[in-house]
Formats: sequence, structure tokens, C-alpha cells
Amino acid sequence: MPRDLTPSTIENTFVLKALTERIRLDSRSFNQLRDLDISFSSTEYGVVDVKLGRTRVIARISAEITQPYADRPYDGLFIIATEISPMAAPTFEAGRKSEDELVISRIVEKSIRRSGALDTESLCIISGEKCWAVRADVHFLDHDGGLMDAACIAVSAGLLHFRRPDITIEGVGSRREVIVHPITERVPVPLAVLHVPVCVTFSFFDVRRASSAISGRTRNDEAKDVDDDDVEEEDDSSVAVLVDATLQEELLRHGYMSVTANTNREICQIQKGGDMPVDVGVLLSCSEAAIMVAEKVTKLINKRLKEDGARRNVGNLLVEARAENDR
Amino acid sequence: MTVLGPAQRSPATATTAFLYRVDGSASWTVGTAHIIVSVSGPMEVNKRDELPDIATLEIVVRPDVGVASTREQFLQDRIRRVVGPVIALELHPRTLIQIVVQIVQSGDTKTLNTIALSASINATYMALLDAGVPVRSTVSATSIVCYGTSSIQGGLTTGVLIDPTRPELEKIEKDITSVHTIAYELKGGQIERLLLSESVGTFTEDEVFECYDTAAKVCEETNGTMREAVTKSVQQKGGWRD
Amino acid sequence: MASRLEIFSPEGLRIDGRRWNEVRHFRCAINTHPVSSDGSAIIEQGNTKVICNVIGPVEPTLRSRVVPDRVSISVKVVIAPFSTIDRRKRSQNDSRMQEMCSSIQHVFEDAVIAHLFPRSQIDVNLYVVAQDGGVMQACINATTLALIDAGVPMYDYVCACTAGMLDREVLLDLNRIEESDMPFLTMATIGSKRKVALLQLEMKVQFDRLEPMMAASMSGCHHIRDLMDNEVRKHGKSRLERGSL
Amino acid sequence: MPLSLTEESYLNVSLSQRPPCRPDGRNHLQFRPIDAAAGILPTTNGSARIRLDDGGECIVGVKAEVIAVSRGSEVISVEVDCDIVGLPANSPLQNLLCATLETAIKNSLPLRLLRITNKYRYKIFVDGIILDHVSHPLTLFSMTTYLALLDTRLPRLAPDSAGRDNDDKDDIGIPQFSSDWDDADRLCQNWSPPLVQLGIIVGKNVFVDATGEEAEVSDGGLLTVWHDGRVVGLRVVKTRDSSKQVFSVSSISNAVEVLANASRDIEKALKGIITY
Repeated sequence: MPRDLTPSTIENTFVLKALTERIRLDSRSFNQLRDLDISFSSTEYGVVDVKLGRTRVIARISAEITQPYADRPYDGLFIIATEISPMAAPTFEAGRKSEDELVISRIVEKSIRRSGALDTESLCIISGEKCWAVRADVHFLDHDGGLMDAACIAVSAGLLHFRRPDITIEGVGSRREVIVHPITERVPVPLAVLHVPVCVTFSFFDVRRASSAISGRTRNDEAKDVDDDDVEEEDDSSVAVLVDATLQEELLRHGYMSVTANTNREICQIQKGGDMPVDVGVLLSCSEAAIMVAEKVTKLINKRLKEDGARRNVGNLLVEARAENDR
Repeated sequence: MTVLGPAQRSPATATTAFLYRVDGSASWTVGTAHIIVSVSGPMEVNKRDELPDIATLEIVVRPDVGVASTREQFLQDRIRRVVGPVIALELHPRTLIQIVVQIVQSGDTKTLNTIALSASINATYMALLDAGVPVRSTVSATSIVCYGTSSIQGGLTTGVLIDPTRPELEKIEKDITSVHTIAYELKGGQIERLLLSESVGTFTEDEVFECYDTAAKVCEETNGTMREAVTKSVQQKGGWRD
Repeated sequence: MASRLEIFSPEGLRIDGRRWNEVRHFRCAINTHPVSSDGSAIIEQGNTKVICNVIGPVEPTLRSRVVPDRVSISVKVVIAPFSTIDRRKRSQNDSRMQEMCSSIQHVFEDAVIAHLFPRSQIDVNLYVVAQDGGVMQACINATTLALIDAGVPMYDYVCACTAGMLDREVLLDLNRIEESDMPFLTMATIGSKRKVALLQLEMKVQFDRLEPMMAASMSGCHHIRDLMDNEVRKHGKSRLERGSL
Repeated sequence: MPLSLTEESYLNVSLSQRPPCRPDGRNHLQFRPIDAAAGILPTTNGSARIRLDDGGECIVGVKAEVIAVSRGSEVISVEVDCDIVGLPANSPLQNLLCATLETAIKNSLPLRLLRITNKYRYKIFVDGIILDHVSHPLTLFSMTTYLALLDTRLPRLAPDSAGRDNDDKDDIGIPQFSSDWDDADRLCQNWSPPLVQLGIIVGKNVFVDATGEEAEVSDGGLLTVWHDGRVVGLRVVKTRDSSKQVFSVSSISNAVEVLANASRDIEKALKGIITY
């Protein structure tokens, strides 16, 4: 197994040739997502297994009681850990943080933590003294492209599925202490999730550069082209935009843009790297497409949540515990 | 003090060959523990850790929550002690065999560390088979928890839990007297040698021997489960025959 | 948080007296460190001051950085502890700074005609000495000027500008107070066409507000491109007269 | 660029002659042209930038923070930190620079200048960036710090809380400051900051503002801390990587006297830049 994953040049030219004829290797259309499957653990809250095609990610949400930061006494803590182990692909080393690991953690951080998906004020127990620290650990099991998207979907679904133990505060003034009721005694409490961010990655292919790569013209002749015809207005057809690229497409793409959107038509973050200039119109239509994908994914998450809720509610334990029952 | 009480035992399930980017993968689920192990290799090794006559064995253990700490170091060392002698490292000199153990649900309580260890050993062995790494014999491990609850009438009822789930553990956590993690080497379904015996707590000599016998029976059962899982996955994967 | 009224008065004046589509005072000096670097520039956009030194193309220091068919660009950003209102000493590898370095690196690896310098390296050192919003855009503009001063051939100017949205009002080129109070995006364009090299949005915003923000920041980029172009030509003319070209 | 053996011996001989002759024709007290500017950064209480002829450049920003202090504590809170581009964080050179200046300022700064009320005091942060240095950056950094401290202004208390400050009850909360920056009072109203000068010793001669090559052939370096018209600190500094740097004791007294004159001239020059 070679240490790095770059495919051979024959594979590259084959994929690029297919793209110039608007064909993808796994016969998906350009804006079609791979089949997405979300499953929740039946024995524990907050464990989500997301499969996006061959990419597989497990998110694990956990909570414990700690002290809030001094400068933000009314806010609980929310930490997301996205360390990639060599299990995802042998190119990732256990210790060192590789460059795309950095990009992934920054985008997931912006998509979920900075966009305020989890209301941290609701995590405060006693302001300045005790608060909940919610931690999301993302484990990357299999890397076939789209790690950012899978991680973001996994953490969002995990936050919705997670239940923290119920607590009561006893005593007054400085002698207050917190009693944590185990899940068997009291119905655990869900987290205050304000919106469901879904990250979508668009990969750009410059069809002109792709065709020149195939016809064996090196980049120098391509640079000559640029000088004499830079007047020619680039129409949209020369840029191929792929949604949810596989690892091979990811390694070959000339540029990418990651957009996080949610179902109330809000864009949480956009990160378009500098690797390939793209027309403004294309970027806008990509953001719109991201909202459609977000709606589709959120619908699937809610469907799976309902199924999981039903499975757990065998012998309608929840019905008995509901507040409306006459006491 | 004889060991009383039924030895309840939760069934274990194993699946293999579900990860595409690595050579071999396996998942082991017993009670509330769920471990996924991937094996890559024999592949290139970087200069620093190359060994002239045998393959370098690298084991990485990732916890389910939080960052790797001493608990993971402990698991790493024990897995290396059990799996190391079983793999025929000398057949692939100057190469690297990389084992990554990802604990999805550890099944242990805060203080214990045994369920994750026994499940990891079983999962690692299955992943090695799936990766086609040459091994000398089969390995299987189990966790045995002995507890003694003194009921109000003063009688001391002791019991044994084999690969218990976390709720069961939490129920008897206060009364646990000793915890044993035992791994056997089997050849042709028969127990050959004792590979690992990790015992924590207070126990008498015959209690330990009692645990060894129970563990032997359990390991033979686990071996059966492994055999079924491997035959199923080989049939699915097409195997070399058809 | 500054009250709404103060940020944008009904008469359409912003906190520093600008209209919605006015860029902050843009001053730049080229070839400011002739001795210690091949190309250098200082950019002042409002109160944000960035110094950029470019050394290159040179032999790559690390073997790992050698790319057989094109130049590799390494960017280092030093943010002075006194650059912000409350003094803050940043550690060298905090993730925000590393992300800014890699974004700038990617922008210029595509803007420079890279295949003319195979197996060589260009070092870009950026020093942020005063921060009043728009640090990323000031770094990108400073790097463009420094690369031009270093004589590195580029397809076109890379200019960056920010734009924000306050309720329904689009504001161009935000300062620190505006940046902390509303969602904004940073856009970098290459040349005068509608080509976007870099786009970064960090806070939640309604989708239908995205288009006006993008349009505003694009016009800002083109405006800054003209400002920088005049400055470069003026600098060139003066060097010609001084005969020191 | 390390010097070859012949260059080294030629330079050593020419520097240790009496009278010495320096490769660029300067006498032992002469400085190379310096371009200095103060008050260049809007976000600081005081700032300065100095650029030497050989490309060496340093920017220093001074910021003041209000900290609560226990009654009667005599601690003067000053923190000096600098970032030398090209060297890793807290390298030995950086520690030398910061430690020398921090102790120099702490020993010379009177406590009353930092006092706001009995419970609140200023903490002064001096941060420097040395963008490039060919010769030893100590003199450059200390001159820039001197100029930045000259330029530093601390805002006055707002009129109402200032009035109540005199009676000793001191129960006012966090002090409020007047936002009129022009009449903020200068830190160096009647205090002049310390100035650190590094001279190199070759044979019997002492040289100020040594270039990189001159330091390479020197027998050692002498550092003097100059404050209020007299030398208050002295220290031997290694100016070369090789360990065998040794020079005669007699040359120290002569060196101190030379460096004192140099410091006096520099102080006059730097004070000329700030127009009160």
C-alpha cells in the first residue's frame, strides 16, 4: 500500500476525460449526493454512525460538569475534537496534524460551534461556578472524500440525539451543590439545538485545463493560451461543479468550496480556497444548491431520530413520564 | 468460598471487511461494548522504526471520548503482549503492520478497564484474519467479574458476570471483589496456552483457577462465534474457491 | 454591542462617517524594505496596518517543500501583541493564524505564473502591526504589492475586500466595531473580471442577503485594484525618473 | 556569511590598531545613519520604529493596562517581550534582550508614575518586533523602546472620579478615564527611560554600533545601562559563537567611559525627535 494516495496518471486522465463528457465514475449526476445512511446506537445516547457512500464517520457526544470560563460565566462549554486516526487512511499519522486535518477541523468548528448550533447559555447550571461541558468526538473510520460533510452531519445528528442526565440544585448561596440523577431514575434532558447546520462541499474542475491535460499539452502552452485569449469571457460551461466528490475526484479537483446551510435558508459559513478562480454566479448557485441538500439531509436525520425514538419507547416509558399525565 | 450464581453471559457479534481504505477491518460487539479495529500492512515503514529481521508492529488505541491517556497506553501494551507472539512477524521483515483500535463504546465504568481490553483483543484478531496477516494460532479473550453482595439476612451471595454490560456493572459496582481479563491461545478449537491473565482485586487461589476454567469454556464459545463470522464473510466476499 | 443607531445612522452615515459603499482611507507604500527583502510593501486600510516582505524565488530550505513543476509559496503571519486594543500575545501555532496562512498561500499559488520557477520557493512574511478589522484583506493586498515589487510574474492583481450586512443595509470595508457586530464576508478577486479567488464567510446570514454582499465586496475589490494599480504605476514612474530601475 | 580566515585576521588587526581604522571609515564613536519615527501606531499608548542602514528594523509598541493591586504592594509591573523574526520563540538572544530591558526599566521607573488610585495601577507592556537584524539587535531594540516610552501617554482620570480620589476612602469602582487624548499626561514628563548600549571590544579599542563582521572578530561585548546621566548597569556579553572570548580588565573602564559618552549623545538625539 503506497503511503500517499495520489492515483496514477492513467486513472487521472480517465476521470478527467469522463468529466469533460459530463460523466462521473459512479454514474451519479453532477449535483447528486452519495447515498447517505445515519444510524444511532441503541444502547447509548449521542452515538451516531454516518455512512456517506464509502466514507464512514462516528460521532460521540458526551457531557460532564465543569467550571465555566472566567470571562463568560453564563455560558457552558462546547468542544469539538476532529482528530483523524490512521484508520481512515494510512497517510494520516497518529501524532502529527496534517494540513487537510486542519482544514476539516476549522470548517467543522465554524459550521457548528461558531454558528451557534448549540445554545451554550442553556448549559449553565450555576453561573460562574458550574456548567455543562458538551464534547463532540468525531472518529473518522473510512476516508473516501467528503470527510468535512460527513463529520458535520454526524455532529449535528449527534447533538439532536444526545440526552444529558437531569440535575437538581440543592441548598442556597455558596453551599449549593448539584445532584445528577442517573438515566434510570429520571428521564434524561435533550440539548437546546437551535438549528441543524449541514456542510456541503463543491468541487470545481476547469474543463479547459482538464482537456489540455489530456491532450498532453503541458502547462506552458496553456499559459500561452491565457495571454492571447484572455479577452474571451469565460462562460459558465468551462467550469464543472461536482457535489460530494469521492476521494479520487477530491485529489483531482482544481478548486473547492465548502458551504454550510440549514433549513431556515441561512448560510452558516462559506470557505472557498484560493486554488481556482470561479465566477460569482457559480458560487451563488452553489450556495442555493447547498440549502436544498441541507433540507434533504435534515429530513433524513429527523426520520432516523423518530425511528430511534420509537425503538426506545418500547412499553411507552416516555408516555408515563410525560408531564401532562395527571399526577 | 465456592463461586455461586449463574454465569449470565451476553452474546457477542462480530463483523469483518466493512472498511475500504485499509487491508483488514473488524468490529466486535459484546453487551454495551463496541470496538472497531483496522489493520494495514505489511506496508512501507519509515526509516526510524525499521527492523532488519521482523515486521514492525504499531498499535494505536483511540478512546471513545476525550484524548488518548494512560488508559489507552495500558490497552496498547496489553494488546501488543497478546497479539505480538501470535503474528508471524518474521515472514515480513522491514515492513510495518499498523493496528488501529477505535473504541466506539467502551462498556467499562470509570474505574474498570477490562471489557474494552477483552473486546479489543478479539476484534484485533478478527481484523488480522481479514487483512490476511499470517498468524500462528487463534486467540480469544474474555472478562470475568466476581462480586459478593451481602444481603440483609447476612448471607453472602457471590456471583460471576462474564463480559457484563455497563448497567449490570454499575448495579454491582460497589460489591465487586475481583476482575479478571483472560486470553487463551487455541489450536483447532482446543485451548493451548494462556496468553494473558490480568487480575485485579482480592481473590483466593481456587477462585482464580475457577475463573480460568470458566474462561476456557467461554473462549471456546467465542472461538466458535469467530469461526462463523469468518466463514460468513469469506462466503460473502467470494473467497478463493468459487 | 454598539447600539444599532450608532453603527448606522438614519442619514446613512457609519460610525466613522463613511457612506455604505465607501472604502476606508487606503494608503500603500512599495519597496519599503529594499535591503532586507526582494519585494516589500506596507498597506494601511483605515487603522489596519500590515507590512509584507517577500523573499524569492529562492532555493527551498526544506527538501519536503520542493515541487517538481512549479514554485511553492510559504506564508508566515506575525500578529504583533500591541496590534489589538487589548494586548494579546498569540502563540505561533494557533489554528486561526495557520488557517489564514494556508488560505493566502493557496490564493497566490494560483495567481503567480507558477511553472516559470520549478523547484523553487517564495517566502512571504506578513507583519500585522495594527488591527482595526479587515486583517485578511490587508494581508492579501499587501502580498500582491510585495510580489509585484519583487518582480514575480502574476496573471493579475489579487485584491481583497470585506462586506457586511446590517439588517438590510450592505456595508463595504468594515472596521473592527462593525466586524464584531454583523455577519460579513471577505472576498478576493483576480483581475477585473467577475472571477472570485477567495471567499470566506464566518457568521450566519440569510441566503437572499448573500448576493448584495457579494456584489458590494466585488465592486470594493475592483475599486481597490484601481487604487493599487495607480500606486504601482506612480511608484514605477518615480523609480524610472530616479533612474534606479 | 562567515568570514574567511584572512578576512578575519585583516579585520582584527585593523580594528585593534591605535588609532583604529574601521572598514567603513567611521571613528569608534560614530553611528551609522538611523531612520526613526514615533507615534506611528494608533492602537498603542506609545510606539516607535527605528531602521538601521544595514536593513535592521525594529517596531516597539507600548500598551498600558489597568490592574487592581493590593494596598501597599511595591511591585512595579512592567513586561518586556520581543519577537525576533527568524528565531524560534524564547531563543537565548530574545531572552537576553527582554531580561536586560525589563530589569533596567523596573529599576528606574518610579512607582508613582504608574499609580492611578490606591487600589488601581497601570501595568506597562512593551512589545517589540525585530523584523530583520544583521548586527546585534540589543542597541536597536533599546533605542526603539526608549523612543516608544518617550512617546507613551497615559489617559487622565475622568474629572468626577479624579476629584474623589484625593480623600483616602478610595471606594470608587473601576476608575473612569477622560477620553481627551491630547491632554493625556506623558509617562516621561519628568522621567527619562533607561538606554542600553552594546559596545564591542577589540584589543584595547571599543566600538559603538558594530556591524556584523566587526562583532565576528571582537574579543567580547560590553553592555552598559544608562539612566539619568550615569551608567547604572554593566554586563559582559558574548558577541561571537566561539567560546574563547577574553579581553583585559583595563579596557573595561575605558569602554564604560566611551559608552557613556555615546549614550549621552544618543539620548539627546532621540529626545529631539519627540516634539512636546
